[in-house]
Amino acid sequence: MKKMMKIMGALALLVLLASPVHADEVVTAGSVAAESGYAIDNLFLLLGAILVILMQPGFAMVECGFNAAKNAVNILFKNVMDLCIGCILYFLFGYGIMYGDAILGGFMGWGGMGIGAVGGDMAAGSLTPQCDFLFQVAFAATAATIVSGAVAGRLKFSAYLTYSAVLTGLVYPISGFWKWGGGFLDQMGFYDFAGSGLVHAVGGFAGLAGAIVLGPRIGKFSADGKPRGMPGHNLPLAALGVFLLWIGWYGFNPASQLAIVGKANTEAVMLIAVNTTLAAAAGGILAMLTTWFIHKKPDLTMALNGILAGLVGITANCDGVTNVEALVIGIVAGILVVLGVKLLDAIKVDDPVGAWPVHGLCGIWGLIACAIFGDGSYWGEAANGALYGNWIAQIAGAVLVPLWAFGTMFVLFSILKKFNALRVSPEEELRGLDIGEHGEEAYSGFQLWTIK
Amino acid sequence: MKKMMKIMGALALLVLLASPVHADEVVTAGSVAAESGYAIDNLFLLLGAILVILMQPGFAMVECGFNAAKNAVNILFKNVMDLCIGCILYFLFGYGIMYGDAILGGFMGWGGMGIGAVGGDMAAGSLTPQCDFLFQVAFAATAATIVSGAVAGRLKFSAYLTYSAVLTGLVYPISGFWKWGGGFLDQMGFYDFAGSGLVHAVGGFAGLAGAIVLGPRIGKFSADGKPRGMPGHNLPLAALGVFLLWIGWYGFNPASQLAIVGKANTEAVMLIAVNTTLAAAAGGILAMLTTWFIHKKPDLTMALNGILAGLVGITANCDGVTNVEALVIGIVAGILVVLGVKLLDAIKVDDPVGAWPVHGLCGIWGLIACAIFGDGSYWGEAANGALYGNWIAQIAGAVLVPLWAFGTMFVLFSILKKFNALRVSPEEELRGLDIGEHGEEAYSGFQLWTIK
Amino acid sequence: MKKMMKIMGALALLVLLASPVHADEVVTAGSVAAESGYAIDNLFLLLGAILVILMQPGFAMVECGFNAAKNAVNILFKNVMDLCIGCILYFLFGYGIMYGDAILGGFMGWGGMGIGAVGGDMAAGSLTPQCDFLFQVAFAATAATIVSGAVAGRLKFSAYLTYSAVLTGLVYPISGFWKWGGGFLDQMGFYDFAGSGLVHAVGGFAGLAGAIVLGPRIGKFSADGKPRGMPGHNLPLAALGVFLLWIGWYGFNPASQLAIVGKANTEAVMLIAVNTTLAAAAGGILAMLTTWFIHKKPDLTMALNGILAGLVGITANCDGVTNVEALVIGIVAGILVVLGVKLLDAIKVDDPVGAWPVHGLCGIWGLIACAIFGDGSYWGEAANGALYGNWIAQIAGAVLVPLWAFGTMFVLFSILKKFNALRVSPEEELRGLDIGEHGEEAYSGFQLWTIK
Amino acid sequence: MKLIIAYIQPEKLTAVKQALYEKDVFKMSVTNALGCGQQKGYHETYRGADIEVNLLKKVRLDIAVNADFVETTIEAIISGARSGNIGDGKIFVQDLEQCIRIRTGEKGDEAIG
Amino acid sequence: MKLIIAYIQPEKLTAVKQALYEKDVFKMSVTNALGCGQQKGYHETYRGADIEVNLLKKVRLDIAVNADFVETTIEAIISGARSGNIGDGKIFVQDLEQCIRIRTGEKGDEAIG
Amino acid sequence: MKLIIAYIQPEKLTAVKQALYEKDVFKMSVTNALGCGQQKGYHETYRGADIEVNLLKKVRLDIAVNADFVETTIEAIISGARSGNIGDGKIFVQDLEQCIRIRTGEKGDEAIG
Ligand SMILES: Nc1ncnc2c1ncn2[C@@H]1O[C@H](COP(=O)(O)OP(=O)(O)O)[C@@H](O)[C@H]1O
Ligand SMILES: Nc1ncnc2c1ncn2[C@@H]1O[C@H](COP(=O)(O)OP(=O)(O)O)[C@@H](O)[C@H]1O
Ligand SMILES: Nc1ncnc2c1ncn2[C@@H]1O[C@H](COP(=O)(O)OP(=O)(O)O)[C@@H](O)[C@H]1O
Repeated sequence: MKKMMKIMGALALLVLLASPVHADEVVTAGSVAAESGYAIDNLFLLLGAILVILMQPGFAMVECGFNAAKNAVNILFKNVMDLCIGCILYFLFGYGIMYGDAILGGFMGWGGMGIGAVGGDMAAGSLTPQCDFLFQVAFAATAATIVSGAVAGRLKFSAYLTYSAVLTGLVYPISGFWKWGGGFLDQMGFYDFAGSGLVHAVGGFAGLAGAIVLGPRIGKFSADGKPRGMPGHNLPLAALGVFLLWIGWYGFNPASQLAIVGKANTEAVMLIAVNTTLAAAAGGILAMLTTWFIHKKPDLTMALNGILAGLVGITANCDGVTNVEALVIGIVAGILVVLGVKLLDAIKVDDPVGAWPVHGLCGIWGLIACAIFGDGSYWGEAANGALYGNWIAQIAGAVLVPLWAFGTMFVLFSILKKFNALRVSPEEELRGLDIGEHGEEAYSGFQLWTIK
Repeated sequence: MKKMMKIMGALALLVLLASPVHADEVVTAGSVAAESGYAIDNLFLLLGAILVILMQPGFAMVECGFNAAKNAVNILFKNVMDLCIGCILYFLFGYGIMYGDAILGGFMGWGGMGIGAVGGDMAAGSLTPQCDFLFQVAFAATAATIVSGAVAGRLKFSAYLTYSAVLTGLVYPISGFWKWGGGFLDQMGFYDFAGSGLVHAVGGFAGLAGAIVLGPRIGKFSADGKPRGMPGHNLPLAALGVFLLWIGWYGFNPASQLAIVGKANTEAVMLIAVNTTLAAAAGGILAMLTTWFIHKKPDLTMALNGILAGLVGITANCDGVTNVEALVIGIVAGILVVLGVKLLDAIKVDDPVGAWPVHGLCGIWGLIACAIFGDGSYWGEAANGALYGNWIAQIAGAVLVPLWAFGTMFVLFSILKKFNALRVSPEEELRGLDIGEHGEEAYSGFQLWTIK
Repeated sequence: MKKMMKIMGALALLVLLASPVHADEVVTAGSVAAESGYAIDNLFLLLGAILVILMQPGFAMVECGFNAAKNAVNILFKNVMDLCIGCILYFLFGYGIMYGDAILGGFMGWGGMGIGAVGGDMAAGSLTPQCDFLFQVAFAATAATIVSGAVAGRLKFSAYLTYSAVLTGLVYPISGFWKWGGGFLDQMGFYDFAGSGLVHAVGGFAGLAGAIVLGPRIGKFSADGKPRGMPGHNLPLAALGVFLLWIGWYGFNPASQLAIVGKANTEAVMLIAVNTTLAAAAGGILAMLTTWFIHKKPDLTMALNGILAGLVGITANCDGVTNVEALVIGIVAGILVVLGVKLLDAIKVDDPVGAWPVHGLCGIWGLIACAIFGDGSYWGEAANGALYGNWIAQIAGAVLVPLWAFGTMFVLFSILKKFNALRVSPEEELRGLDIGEHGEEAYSGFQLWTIK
Repeated sequence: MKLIIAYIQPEKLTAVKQALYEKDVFKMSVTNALGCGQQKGYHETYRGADIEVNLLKKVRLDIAVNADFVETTIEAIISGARSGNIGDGKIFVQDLEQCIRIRTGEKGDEAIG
Repeated sequence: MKLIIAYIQPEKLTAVKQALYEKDVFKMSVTNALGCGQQKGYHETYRGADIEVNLLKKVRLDIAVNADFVETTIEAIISGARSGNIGDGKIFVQDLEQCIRIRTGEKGDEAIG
Repeated sequence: MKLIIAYIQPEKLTAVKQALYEKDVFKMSVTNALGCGQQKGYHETYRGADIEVNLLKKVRLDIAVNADFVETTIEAIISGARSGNIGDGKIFVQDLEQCIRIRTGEKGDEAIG
């Protein structure tokens, strides 16, 4: 293998050096550009996909750490499985729906099952179909895994498997098509660079639907309706998870430029990376200060949420805002996420990890920020001549996309509930889903206060 | 977004093609190709090496999490040290043995100690010797670390150090030479793209040898010979480890193409990445379903093993199978691994983490899958004119390589046993190796049920 | 370093443009080189920055795992916040101070707040300002986070926030300017490739200052002054952290070459990567052997420190030493770190994680190693004609840089102490900072021996 | 004075505490325990192999009370802990000779409450 | 009725349970404990510094039995727990005034078993 | 023989052990406990929501001594554990009928020490 490749490489060079003078020379320089551009941009996207997949352990650790030890196996298992199921379902249906040609009057697309080709045209900025799929499936899996945190501690394992199949195979790709597949949202000038709305808001609102249909965990609200803190069992894991998410986001945002070759691309990618960093940092600090101010003590879990909030907020607009605007976006997100958590407590919705405040609320914030900060012209013109990122389009998207995710998932979870395939029994919940659903403890041998 | 970029890319190419003619460009263009190709391919391999090294914490966390808390320090220490020792020993001897010129009638190679040069010929597909070493040593360390899980909970620390020196310095490089060094297996058309056999089966069977010579942990089999579950103490860590392994595998497989520049390479790399993903996902799902079916409850640890099984299974053939075939390979691996675990229980071999079912059994499966699915012609012709991946060659390799690892390690462990330098005392084993061998607890301050 | 590369990049482009015949054609080949070179080198640095940021969870896990469970939230929070604060402060002030034009007679630089531009000149080796910032801020955050471990278990959270703002916004950039900003140390021929001194020694000595001003944790030294072991509570996390640090170092060192395009760069990067690997491995093994020899049992935490010691030691010189010299540097570092730990115990300084032995002591060792091993000429000539890495310059740097960090931080911590804003109350310390400062437990539900 | 020791199901602790509070019993000590009794254990499988768990998680209450409080205390515990299922637990009563409040040095009856 | 409290070496628990089962003693409660006795502690080193461990891990058994069962129970415990080494542990016997089964409200002898 | 049971503040354990050693009381057993008493619990907030903690971490000491040692032992505990603040804890004394050293089978007074 190794040898073989070395030779190929050498040959490649010879060919170039050997090739005689004339017409084809131009091709020489051109082909060099095409060849290395093709390699670089695909390598860049591969790196991006890998980083986005690194967000999976990130989510798994955050959600696991923010929940009770007695449910750790269950939540880990859900996180592992939404990735596995997501890969298969998105391969079979999702990808075709999201990036195929419009059908059903532009409601969704269809390009057949699977990926289709292996090869593409050799040029900078052109992705091989396989590479393109890998990057896209990583995003689908991200949307899916957001939900597990919101429904933690009470949703049946089997129900979650059903959910994740439906989301990655159908719901996410359809709203994805509306924008990234070139659907009507795209045509009206809706802008969502890397998915504050299409990925995070979808996940966040799907999670909200789940949390509402399920109802709160036993003990989350006292008899007189006061919210009770149900502390996470492993904050070091949760912190690790947030660090991994931060790092994974360097794939999520910069790689969404989809090419790095060419001055414009190279510089866009780097601007995006820095904006992502600044928003994350600002979000973390502000969330810390906000809780410090409200509750007199700095709360780690809120600061961690704040970092994620900043990242979600910058996702839709990171390619079109300045560094300073990125800071502002992060600052607002950091405050929003804390208020979002308190809002859910107020309306008695139990979202153990803050999936909605982070991904839902700040996802919308990211979309609106496009209209506020983004100089629309930067993003060019939409089919209907409107500028990308204009207020109407952003509001339309910020309403329709979350609504779509919330609505469909609300229906799905309600159906499961009807066949009471949704929630585990109170005994099981009290004892922990790990024993009840998996007959397996996460921390065998550790003495836990069984009284919590 | 995507679309937009595609167009930009195309334009970029056109511009280049448009520009007119002359002589010296050819050289200029050629040198450009060589220079950037050299940079890109070496960068690609560096990234690959880094990802493969990321598999080290992956293995460490899985093995640590799947074992008892009282042995956590010991297993972590072994994982840390096999990397350190592996780097040194492979640098001193292994690399020279694996990629040197054939000696002892082609039994092994020898190219001197160390790496030799710093510079290479500047061309696409040509790796600097240092880069090549880094990538290779990462593989050697992978083979080594697989074993620690199989012998966990009873093998002496010093014995493990000895073992890992021998494996990375001698045993692994020799069988590696047979194929990747251009030895007899390569010449007869044996195919193993990224090491289902040369890396994973070697590790898996070395581990099996250790598990057999050592005998089971106290309490693993009841008086009447029934296998007893000895639960892992930290499944969140184990799950994290599997995620890291999955991600590391994007270095292990795609980077084994050893070049990304050139249409063929670029597209091969991306196909490999997707096949790797699909096999992992399928393996995880099938292993879950299989245990669910057999034991009525979905078992997280088995699903995690299943993901690894799928990854191991696809490693030998990922560059020559279709996406759908990759799914099938993963599905089979996912079932095999569960059966493998039950097989070991049946024959009373105690492999605490399932190293053999995952790496040994599915490693062989990967090799056989080359013959089943791989269109031999795709992989070109071997020295003897046979097609790569032909049945005879694959069977030969699938027998000889594991046999070599198993045999040599069986001897080594037996010798250590004779000088009873192999296994800790029963008291030490019951109390835990952490106190006995290191006088250090992994979770100081935590209350553990000392009665397990 | 940076500067040098910038110039090289510019030259590269000029050469191409200069080469004879028909301006535009040349531009064709030249522009291809510039375009892909620009993309590759910036991608390379982006990857580097991401890897360096991966060191943040690495540090967080090591420091968390090496300390008591009752302080886990506090130390995690500090690690999260020094990254957030570091990003903002370095953006606002640090970057401008470190890479601006000399002011105050060359004591520091100033280039204004923020980053300034988005675009740069398109050429290989030329970094976009944003990319350059991202890489630099990752280094600043590294220096900052080192300290948290040395002051763990007793420093107030608010004091730490103050400290990290000052370090990343002022102290680190100033000494950084002396060398990497082209200041007097650079001019006299001081060499520090990737920051053994400018990053690690700065962090290590800042930490030492903190540890001294704070005084030891209650119980660290017995009445008769004997040091007492205060075991870390989660060694699996600590081991994971070290693995992440090892991996992150592949960004820290290789990417400090600041370019990979061009034969010299490509090969330098790979040499650096291998040297880094060998030094880490050697450091780990030697630290293990040293403690084994002294205390009769191999101590995991020391081996982990040893790996880091090797990495720190090779950081200043990895581009100019041979593989074998890298081994020697790692070996010495592995021994030094153990002696360093014992030294601190002897002088009754309490550094819970060994931040000074690892980053301070071995940081200096790395600088001295430049003079010992580095063939000065390799690193070219300094402004004053002296060779880079000469003894005088290295000693000067090895004294001034640590002194600067130690002195400034000693003052800062002393001031905080005066306003007793430095250390928590004994009650709070005994009970744990998590409850006292954050009202949050790291492991809610776990039974901890409250008596430790 | 008497020392009442009760082993109950962990999930009943809150109910038992409630019941005790209502009867003005505010002082108690709680420890984790594993119990083995009439209640048969259960079987888990781990990686396909069987695990027999016959030591079940229980919570132990230690409550020191004055003699005249024993009955009410016991009734409170029962009312909070009884589910009617095997595993509900046991209550043990022992004589308590002396009780001292460390803070004040008070002894006997006034120390206990 | 008597309450038997035994502190044993953790690794002996299985043997002790076995011995008790053979004597038809099936009910007990188990808790983790740290013990400090004749058995000197041991020294660990952590990062080169000394740690003196003088509280050793023990397992505590609480077994309530009828008076006539005391001897057999004690013998069973000893037979399972004795290794002849320092640290084997101790057995304490106390009087038990009352025993109530929460589930049924049964009292005394029939509740105990 | 008597069995002394004391609940103290965790951070006082070292001091109490010291005090006991000085009075030649070397043998004891220690367990973790949660205590609920005069000392009101405290409130934490987690993600902005309130957590009422009314079971506080305590350490439980079990010390079996000969009758003539009871006073000294109690004094030692008090001297080590008293801070004068609510939460200092309680000491309980019970009669102990029998004590057996598993290792030797010794009984009574010579077994206890
Ligand atoms: N004789 C005993 N000695 C000590 N503990 C006991 C005894 N009998 C019961 N227990 C404790 O009470 C718990 C519940 O008793 P069990 O027999 O399982 O249910 P039930 O209360 O229905 O009989 C046991 O798990 C054990 O902890
Ligand atoms: N007087 C005592 N009071 C309370 N617990 C005791 C007493 N004596 C012994 N123990 C418990 O018994 C355990 C074993 O006793 P020890 O003296 O260490 O060994 P031996 O049984 O050989 O004398 C101790 O660790 C402690 O838990
Ligand atoms: N009546 C009791 N029964 C059992 N445990 C008690 C009793 N009274 C006190 N305790 C234990 O002693 C601890 C301290 O008592 P507390 O009333 O809080 O403080 P003080 O000692 O100042 O009254 C309690 O947390 C509890 O563990």
